[in-house]
Amino acid sequence: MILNRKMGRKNKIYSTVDAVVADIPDGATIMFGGFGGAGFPNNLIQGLARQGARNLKVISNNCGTGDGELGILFKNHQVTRVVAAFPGPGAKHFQEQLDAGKIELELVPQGILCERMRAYGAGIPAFYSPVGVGTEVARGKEERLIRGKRYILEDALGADCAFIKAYRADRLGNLIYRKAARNFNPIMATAAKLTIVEVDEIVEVGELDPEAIVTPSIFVDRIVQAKGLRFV
Amino acid sequence: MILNRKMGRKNKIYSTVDAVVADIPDGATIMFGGFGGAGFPNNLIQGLARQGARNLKVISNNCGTGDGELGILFKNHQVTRVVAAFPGPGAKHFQEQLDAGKIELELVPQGILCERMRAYGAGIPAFYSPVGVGTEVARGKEERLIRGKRYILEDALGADCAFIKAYRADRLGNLIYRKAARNFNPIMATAAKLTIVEVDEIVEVGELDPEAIVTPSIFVDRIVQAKGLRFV
Amino acid sequence: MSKLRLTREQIAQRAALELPDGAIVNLGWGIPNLIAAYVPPEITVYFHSENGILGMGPRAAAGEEDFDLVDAMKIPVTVIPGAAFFSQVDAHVMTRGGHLDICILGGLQVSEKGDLANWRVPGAKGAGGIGGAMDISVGAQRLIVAMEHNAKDGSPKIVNTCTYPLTAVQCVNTIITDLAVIDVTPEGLLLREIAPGIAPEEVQKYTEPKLRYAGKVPEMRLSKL
Amino acid sequence: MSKLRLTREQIAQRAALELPDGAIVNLGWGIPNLIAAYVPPEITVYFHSENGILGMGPRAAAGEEDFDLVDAMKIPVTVIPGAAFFSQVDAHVMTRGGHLDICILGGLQVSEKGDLANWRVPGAKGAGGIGGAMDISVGAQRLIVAMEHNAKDGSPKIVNTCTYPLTAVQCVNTIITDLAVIDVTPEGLLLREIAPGIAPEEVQKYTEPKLRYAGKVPEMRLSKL
Repeated sequence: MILNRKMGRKNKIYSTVDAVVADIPDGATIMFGGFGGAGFPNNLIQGLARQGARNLKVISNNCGTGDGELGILFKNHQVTRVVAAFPGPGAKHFQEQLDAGKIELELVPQGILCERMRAYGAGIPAFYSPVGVGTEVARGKEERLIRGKRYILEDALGADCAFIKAYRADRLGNLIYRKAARNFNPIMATAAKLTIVEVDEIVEVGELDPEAIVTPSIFVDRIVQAKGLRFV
Repeated sequence: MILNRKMGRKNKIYSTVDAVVADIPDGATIMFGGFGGAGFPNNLIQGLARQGARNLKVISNNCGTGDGELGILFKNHQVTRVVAAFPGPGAKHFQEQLDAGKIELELVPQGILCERMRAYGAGIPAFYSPVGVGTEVARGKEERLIRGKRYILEDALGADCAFIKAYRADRLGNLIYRKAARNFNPIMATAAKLTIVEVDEIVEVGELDPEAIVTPSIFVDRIVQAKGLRFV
Repeated sequence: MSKLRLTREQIAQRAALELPDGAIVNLGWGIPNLIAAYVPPEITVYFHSENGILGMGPRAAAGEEDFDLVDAMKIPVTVIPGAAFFSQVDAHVMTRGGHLDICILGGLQVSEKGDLANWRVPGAKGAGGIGGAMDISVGAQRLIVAMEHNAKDGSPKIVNTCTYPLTAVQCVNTIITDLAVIDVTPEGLLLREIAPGIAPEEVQKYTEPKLRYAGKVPEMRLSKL
Repeated sequence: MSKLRLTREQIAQRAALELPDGAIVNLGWGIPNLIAAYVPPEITVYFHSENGILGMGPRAAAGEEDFDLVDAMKIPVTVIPGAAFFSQVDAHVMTRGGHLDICILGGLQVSEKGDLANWRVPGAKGAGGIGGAMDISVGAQRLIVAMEHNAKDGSPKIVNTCTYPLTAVQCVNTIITDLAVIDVTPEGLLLREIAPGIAPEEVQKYTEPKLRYAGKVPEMRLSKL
């Protein structure tokens, strides 16, 4: 997987969506932010659909709504593996290909999906979890009694690339989000080798309140300003 | 340990420092925020010194500077066990009692101190860590190879009570901090059964920006407004 | 099936009475989602949404939706003063870490021991989805399941052992249905209240495990709108 | 001891040249703390402090200190535009998670394999303190140790095996001292540069493990103030 900042820490801003996703290779593992219609990097997803990378491994809460959000990538047969918490009743294209045996699915409890990504970003390779003990989720996982309670071992979850959506970025890559559009985005930013953010607005360095920055610039590699695109 | 919110989630504000610490029992395990002179709950510490609880188990980055910060609790012989990352060259009273065998010390790497508290607050009982592998820190801990790398198992670290310092609280207990005075405070707020915060200012509900709240009210049990007290 | 069963709205009304003043609450899919409307006016509860909201208010009025402000069911909502936004990982620090006072979820099956199955019907089409239910079930200080007492085919949903895929084991504290309020206790299921006009023996008939009760079982109270 | 050894300030000057433009950098106690003053003016680096600052600027001027804005050494500092504040747990997500481009720490001993000992002198008074050094050493993308080549008693600080309590094993990439710049490689220690007027053989004399070098070893460059 050859993916890097290209322009370094000082110049992260790309002028077009197509340019910012141009070098995503076939076979890449990509995290996608977004939940409940909010905070999806829809422009980046559309760009990836145009770019055409195949055999993608997707990590995302859900799997699109019709052609919207991640739907287009499934429609285009660009995805072969999915880690998700709630593929969703509207994930038509995903479901068709899952049923046809063309996609492998790993279903993960939502909080554990978050926690596994956070662990990766935090340099923690694995942790014990109370979630899913005694359920299908525990299948194949080590179980262990700790202070008299049952837990299962969960692995950190990283990616080659994170596609995220924020509200505003400054030119260094500090990010703020809007309301519940924050969701998975700040976690994914920490858990990928390369984080690409689509934002409503790019502001000058110093315009974001240092007390209120949610994702510090260290976690952001590429920024593109893109007109809002929402599938409700 | 009988410590509780007493006044419930809706009325968290105490009028005096002495009242807010009045029921801390002997033998309590207490986390104290603060680092490098910033963000110490100095009024709460002074209150605890007046209150006189003994046999306390302290979790803190350091152990006071002379009589200042945590120093007074050691001077008063109120502490019998410490978990710390950097007791500090100025921790005179702590050092005397450690040398005299009156205090037990567990020395923990700073990031792991943070991570163990976060794990507790997040319902994670234990995690594997790359930090301290092959060092004194690994002594007595399980070592495990994960994907070819060496890690040690670290336990979550919780407390009966967290004493923290914030800049502003609203009346529900939402908190914001000031600059590097944030440090350990937001983590400890999540890792104790009872979190007591000392703040410079209490504001009305709705006055804090929901996007910029660092500690949501769910983690805060008692609030007291107290005049600044700093040991530099 | 008894004709005296409560409606889904009435189950929600009863469940709302379980909320203590000042509680931080997470409501799941299905009947639980109806509960917010029935919170008694004299108390204040704070709603948590696992996509990153504490202090969620009512649904947004038509024409006033902000699609960046949705609940875990994708519905545009509002926030009350004192609300906070945070990431999904922090939202689940709250669920899994035991910080929520009370959670009310829907259910497909609940076992005698308080095991919950609520995320997939075996043989149903589609991949299904776990969502946040497992994290919430494991971490809730108190977990209530609000559901119909019996499945559409009349089979009991309160069972000796769940046959559906589990959400979490030994997690349910109380079951509120269209027939009864039942507490899960170490000694088994305790029939705490019954729907008006229903006899305890009738509730037992619709329930697989043995119910404990003694003397007269009180009637289910309902919250007023 | 050689009279041609560099000063502590000169070690810092040399270390500053290792910083790539745009790097995110953490500087530890001792000589590393002098480096910020020598960053070449044509590059920008972003300083991280493990108490929760990214974008730390110079020390605060006398009379302008804000004691809520201190570095990991408790010194009042400033921030540059674009700085961010965060909690200590998030600060160490950055260290341990491998997000810092380059970290420069002081050292008591460095072994041939790149083990670092820098937090306690055996037998010294006091409890000692680990601080953030272990997290930083383990996570740094590139770890440089800036220290004097020899202890006050002349004994080598670059040793076959550390005898002091370890900070982390196999973590050091480069050692910058008052005598030399040495890279830790899978084949052993590589003498990359030497202080002006010093012969490779002399550096070897002050170093316990064998140093590799071939032909003429370049002189250490120094950053201008």
